[in-house]
Amino acid sequence: MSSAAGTSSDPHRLGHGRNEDDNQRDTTGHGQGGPASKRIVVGYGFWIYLLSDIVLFSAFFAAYAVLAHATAGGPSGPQIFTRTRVAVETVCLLLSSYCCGLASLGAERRSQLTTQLSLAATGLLGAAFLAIELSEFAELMARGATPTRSAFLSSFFALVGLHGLHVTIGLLWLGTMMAQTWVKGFRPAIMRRLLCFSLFWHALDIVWVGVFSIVYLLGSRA
Amino acid sequence: MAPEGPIASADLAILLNALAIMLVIVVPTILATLGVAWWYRAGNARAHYRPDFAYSGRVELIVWSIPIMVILFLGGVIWIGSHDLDPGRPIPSRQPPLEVQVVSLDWAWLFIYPEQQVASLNALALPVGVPVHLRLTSASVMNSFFVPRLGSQIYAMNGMETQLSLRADRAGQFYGQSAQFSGDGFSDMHFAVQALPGVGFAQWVKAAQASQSILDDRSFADLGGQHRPIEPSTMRAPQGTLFDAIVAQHIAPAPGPQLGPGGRAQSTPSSSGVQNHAG
Amino acid sequence: MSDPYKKDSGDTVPGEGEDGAASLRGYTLGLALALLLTGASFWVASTNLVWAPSVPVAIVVLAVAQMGVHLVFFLHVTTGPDNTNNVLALAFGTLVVLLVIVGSIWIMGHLSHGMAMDHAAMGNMP
Amino acid sequence: MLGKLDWSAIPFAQPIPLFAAGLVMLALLGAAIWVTRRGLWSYLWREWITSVDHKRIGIMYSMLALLMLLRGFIDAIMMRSQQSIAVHGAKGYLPPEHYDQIFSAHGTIMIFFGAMPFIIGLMNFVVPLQLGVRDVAFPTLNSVSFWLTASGALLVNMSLVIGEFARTGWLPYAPLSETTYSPGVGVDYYLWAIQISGAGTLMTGINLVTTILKMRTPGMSYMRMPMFCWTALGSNMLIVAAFPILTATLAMLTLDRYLGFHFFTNEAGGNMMMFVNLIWAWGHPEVYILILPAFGVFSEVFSTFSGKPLFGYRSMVAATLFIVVVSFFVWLHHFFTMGAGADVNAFFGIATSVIAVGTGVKIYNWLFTMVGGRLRFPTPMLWSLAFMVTFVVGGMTGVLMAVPPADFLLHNSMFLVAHFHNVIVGGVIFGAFAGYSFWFPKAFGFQLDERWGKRAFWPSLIGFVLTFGALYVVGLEGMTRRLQRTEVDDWIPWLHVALAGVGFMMLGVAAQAIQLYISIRDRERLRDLTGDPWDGRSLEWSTSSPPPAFNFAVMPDVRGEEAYWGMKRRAIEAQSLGDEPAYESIDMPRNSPTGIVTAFFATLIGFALIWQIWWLAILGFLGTYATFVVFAWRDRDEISVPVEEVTRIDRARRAARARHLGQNDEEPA
Repeated sequence: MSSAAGTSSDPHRLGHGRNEDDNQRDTTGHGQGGPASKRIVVGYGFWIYLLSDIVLFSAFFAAYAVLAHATAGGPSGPQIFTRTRVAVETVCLLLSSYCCGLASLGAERRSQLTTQLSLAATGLLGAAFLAIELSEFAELMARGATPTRSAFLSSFFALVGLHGLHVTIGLLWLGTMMAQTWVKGFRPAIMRRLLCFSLFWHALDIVWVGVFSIVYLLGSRA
Repeated sequence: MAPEGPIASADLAILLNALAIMLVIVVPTILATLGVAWWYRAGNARAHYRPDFAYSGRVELIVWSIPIMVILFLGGVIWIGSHDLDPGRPIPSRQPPLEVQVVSLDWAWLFIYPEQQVASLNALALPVGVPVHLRLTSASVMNSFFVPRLGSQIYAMNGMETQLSLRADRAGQFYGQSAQFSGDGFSDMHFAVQALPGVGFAQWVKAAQASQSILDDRSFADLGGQHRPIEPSTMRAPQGTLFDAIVAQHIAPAPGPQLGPGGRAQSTPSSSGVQNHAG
Repeated sequence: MSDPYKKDSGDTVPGEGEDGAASLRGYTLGLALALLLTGASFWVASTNLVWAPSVPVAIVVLAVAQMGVHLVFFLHVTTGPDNTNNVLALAFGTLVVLLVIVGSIWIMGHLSHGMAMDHAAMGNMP
Repeated sequence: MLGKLDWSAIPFAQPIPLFAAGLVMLALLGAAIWVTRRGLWSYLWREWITSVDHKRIGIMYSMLALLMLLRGFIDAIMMRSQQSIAVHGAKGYLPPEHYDQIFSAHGTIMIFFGAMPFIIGLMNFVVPLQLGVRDVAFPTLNSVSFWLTASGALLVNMSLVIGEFARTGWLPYAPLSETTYSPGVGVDYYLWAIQISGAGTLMTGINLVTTILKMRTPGMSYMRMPMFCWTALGSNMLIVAAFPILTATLAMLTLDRYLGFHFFTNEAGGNMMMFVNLIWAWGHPEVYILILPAFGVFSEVFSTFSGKPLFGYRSMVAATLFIVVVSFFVWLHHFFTMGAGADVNAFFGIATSVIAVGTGVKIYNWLFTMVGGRLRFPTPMLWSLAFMVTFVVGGMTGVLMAVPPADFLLHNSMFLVAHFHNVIVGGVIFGAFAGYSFWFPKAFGFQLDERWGKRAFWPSLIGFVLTFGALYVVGLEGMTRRLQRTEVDDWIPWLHVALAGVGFMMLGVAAQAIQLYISIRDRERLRDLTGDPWDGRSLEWSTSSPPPAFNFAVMPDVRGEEAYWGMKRRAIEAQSLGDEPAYESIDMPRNSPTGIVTAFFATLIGFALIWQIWWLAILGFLGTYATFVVFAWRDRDEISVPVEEVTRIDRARRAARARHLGQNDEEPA
């Protein structure tokens, strides 16, 4: 049905891709054979969500970068950041992520025990991270370095707090999911949620790498 | 759209040039759209139906190159224009520029002439032919200083200072206003610009220097609240540091309105109560 | 729609790599690398052995490397031909993130530069 | 107990909002009575409110949009009349306190609750049909998205009678929107309404991106997707990448307002330009979020009614993706006048005009789609042609303002107002109406009355040209936007012309309403029996009108571009529909009240936070969490449509097609 003009004058296939044989499906294989499986659809959708979440963080990073020197005569980064604490926090989070990976492996083997234990360890390490962060916040506020003191502190508390909020929500999700896995077993929907949770938890690590590098390490230099 | 100074003329010339360049493309496109739609109507037996005409390399080339050419040229205009007409750039002139400090208030404009040690409220007097160097800030929310017939506008922001160079080439009275919405009294933030010949300007300064009222920290504090409308007036301003104090936020920004009943913000009406407008 | 384990050939999700990337070995290796890079970052930040002006660059590079490690070993985003969609999405996301951060810094830096403000006065504002 | 809320929140002294609210209450009450008497509550609950069917959700989005467009239009009438009256020292009938709320509400409602739901509704309805699949990737999430948008719309409208709306413009520039200068609840209404509906929009973006990338019928490769799917993909990619920036910016403003943070305040080192910077980093992509799907609609309409494939399809795809990427490089052109240096201004000015290349390519491709065609001019085609003619002007004025020195004269003027209405109304709204009249028969099984469609079109077009033509002129004369009254004599005649234009548009709006009424009344006459009333080219026309819940009895097998056009051709050549496929039972997602329950709690949270009723907010959060747990706990999330029913429904469709095929050799089946 394509005229001769339609193809011969279109060597670079800029017009319509007429005369395509069925086997000449040129693009990547995704969805070519019909809708992807539900696991892939869910995983991909969640991946897109994570990217949007990282964009959310990027706005807070941008605000921090712009306002980092607007201390308004209040305390500055080098005066308030302690590296040891951040190092401990980071190790907690990394180990937590590792446990989360173990949980995925356990779930793949359908082992209730491994999965639950690994998830519990994930949660405990996450909670430890959160506890350290909260103690840091409390200490700063006691010293008068409150978020209302200066734009720098506002952006600091908001950025780090936003990450903390994500961890908190992750813990809530984790608890709920552990109960669910216990009650419902490893049915497909649960497996998909475990996949999403592990993606979420690992992505929080990536954000944290940005936080400790830009906020704490760069910010604690004079 | 009747420019009265070099900046406005240049802004307008660039605007009209860009418009003309694009009209050369836009008008034929509109005509072609209507013409094609009319000619290929289903009822026209003379039109040739080509149901497979979906690609042509030549057409595709034209389709991409026309916009690219226009934009290449406009890109050059943008680059040069942005640099030449950068608001802070001084206007070349043998005469030294007149310094004016501009402060936007809730809701009025305060103009301070540091060299002449006078100030005016909602009225800007300028000497004809002399470049004016404006430094702008806000004692409250953001505003945009704009005198359409003199050209470029620029924001006035608290804690920051922007700069603008303008010149009036003819004597006359022009309309000036804020171009950035700034609250309930926004519509009152217009002011008269008087471009005066050299002698006239000197007289204006002299009259202002003889004014009864005086601008200092205390009288400025009175201006800080929300007022509307404010009549134009002039005053003496012997204290030369007010503007810098506002920029450095040594003077606290305006307090804003009070919270009224029912969760509604309530601005306090004018203290002067005069209905007169500067326009 | 209800056939969760029907593998669509040539299509993966982040988080489940091909041929067992999600193995205990993979996670352990990832953890080791992440700890190593974290340690390096903290060390660079606190040592005097590195030429001071280059420290921020080093920290940023190490951070990027560690993010890459996380992506590959924990999120299993690999560059295989069947992973194009995941990586394209990631690339678009990264582009936007960079634009927002770098663009803001550039614009706002330029703004305060153009203002010719007294930065010392700003910093010590009451 | 009730935070800041007390009886004084209701503006008993102000007749306009009170009267309007009373009218709305009466209308709602009337509707409720009508539904009760017809016994329709359970039908509504089963088939619409808890429906997760993308078609139903799309229709509900569009209905919400139509309602909100009407609300926003009433605001526009008030603004235009106020500006026409309040001259020569007259004060008009709207004091500043009220007028400022009206223009803020007008912009907010038109963009977030008029234009956005309209295009999201169209995408929701059309994209899965065009891709040949049965639903979007996450049907229940889709329902949540819609109800959250509705929740945001409800909050904005609630502000009419309880408290006040923002008086800061549709983007609440700091520091005017900070507590110091806006101590009322108006900005809080804005913040929570936009945050809640924004969350819904983000979910839609995720949903549709996943749908388009991962859920296509066999054979539907990227280069075979209809243009509308491509533009929908672009638009949703932008939603996913840009809406988080909006969320973040408004969250920062919220922190400033509620907890005394200093992101954008005058005090303590806050930087108001950071707000402007961030909000436009979202705001400019937002423009393309709106316009891209409209471009898709026009592509479908031009191709269908020219009887030709879209010209330069690949080049259109390239232009779309080009726009998606470049739209993130241009946001500074919204604040050239802030005093950044010439390099910054020049860079963003050039980037902005570069976008026009992508748009220009599209315009010419549409033009060449018509060349060599056999054009028909039903209502969708009229809207599309009007778009092409007016949009080039809007695009031109846009590029004009991308030239910084020109922008120094035009920024924030009525010229700017005219420009963005020129592109938003002439692009998005015309596109939405083109799509509305194009796909209406697909959605409801009967066509819209053509006569009244044309009667709606012409006055709308005339009114549009008059209003915004006049605003262009008055903007060139130096009039800025958002003036509650004016003092300059030269402007007055043009303000009157603009008002006259609004009068014409009112005629258009009335004609739209009449069209809908007449079409429903005469639906038997307007019935679409074949499912393909326009001689369409993409898959949505291959199913019946309205489509069955599962859209397609068997997944279509796509063997080329313009999937349905190819099928039709083959059927006509063979003079038969081909063999009956082997039917199977179909699993469809089950209805779920998750959406409306979530939205109920979201509204509660929003309202509680606006009035600082903390216990209610906590209650709302607990409720939301409980809703998710209940949803996650359910055991059956799909229902099966038995094979008999699938067979019955599809046989009826095939019979209608076969009849049509036999009747007319020329007209395809």
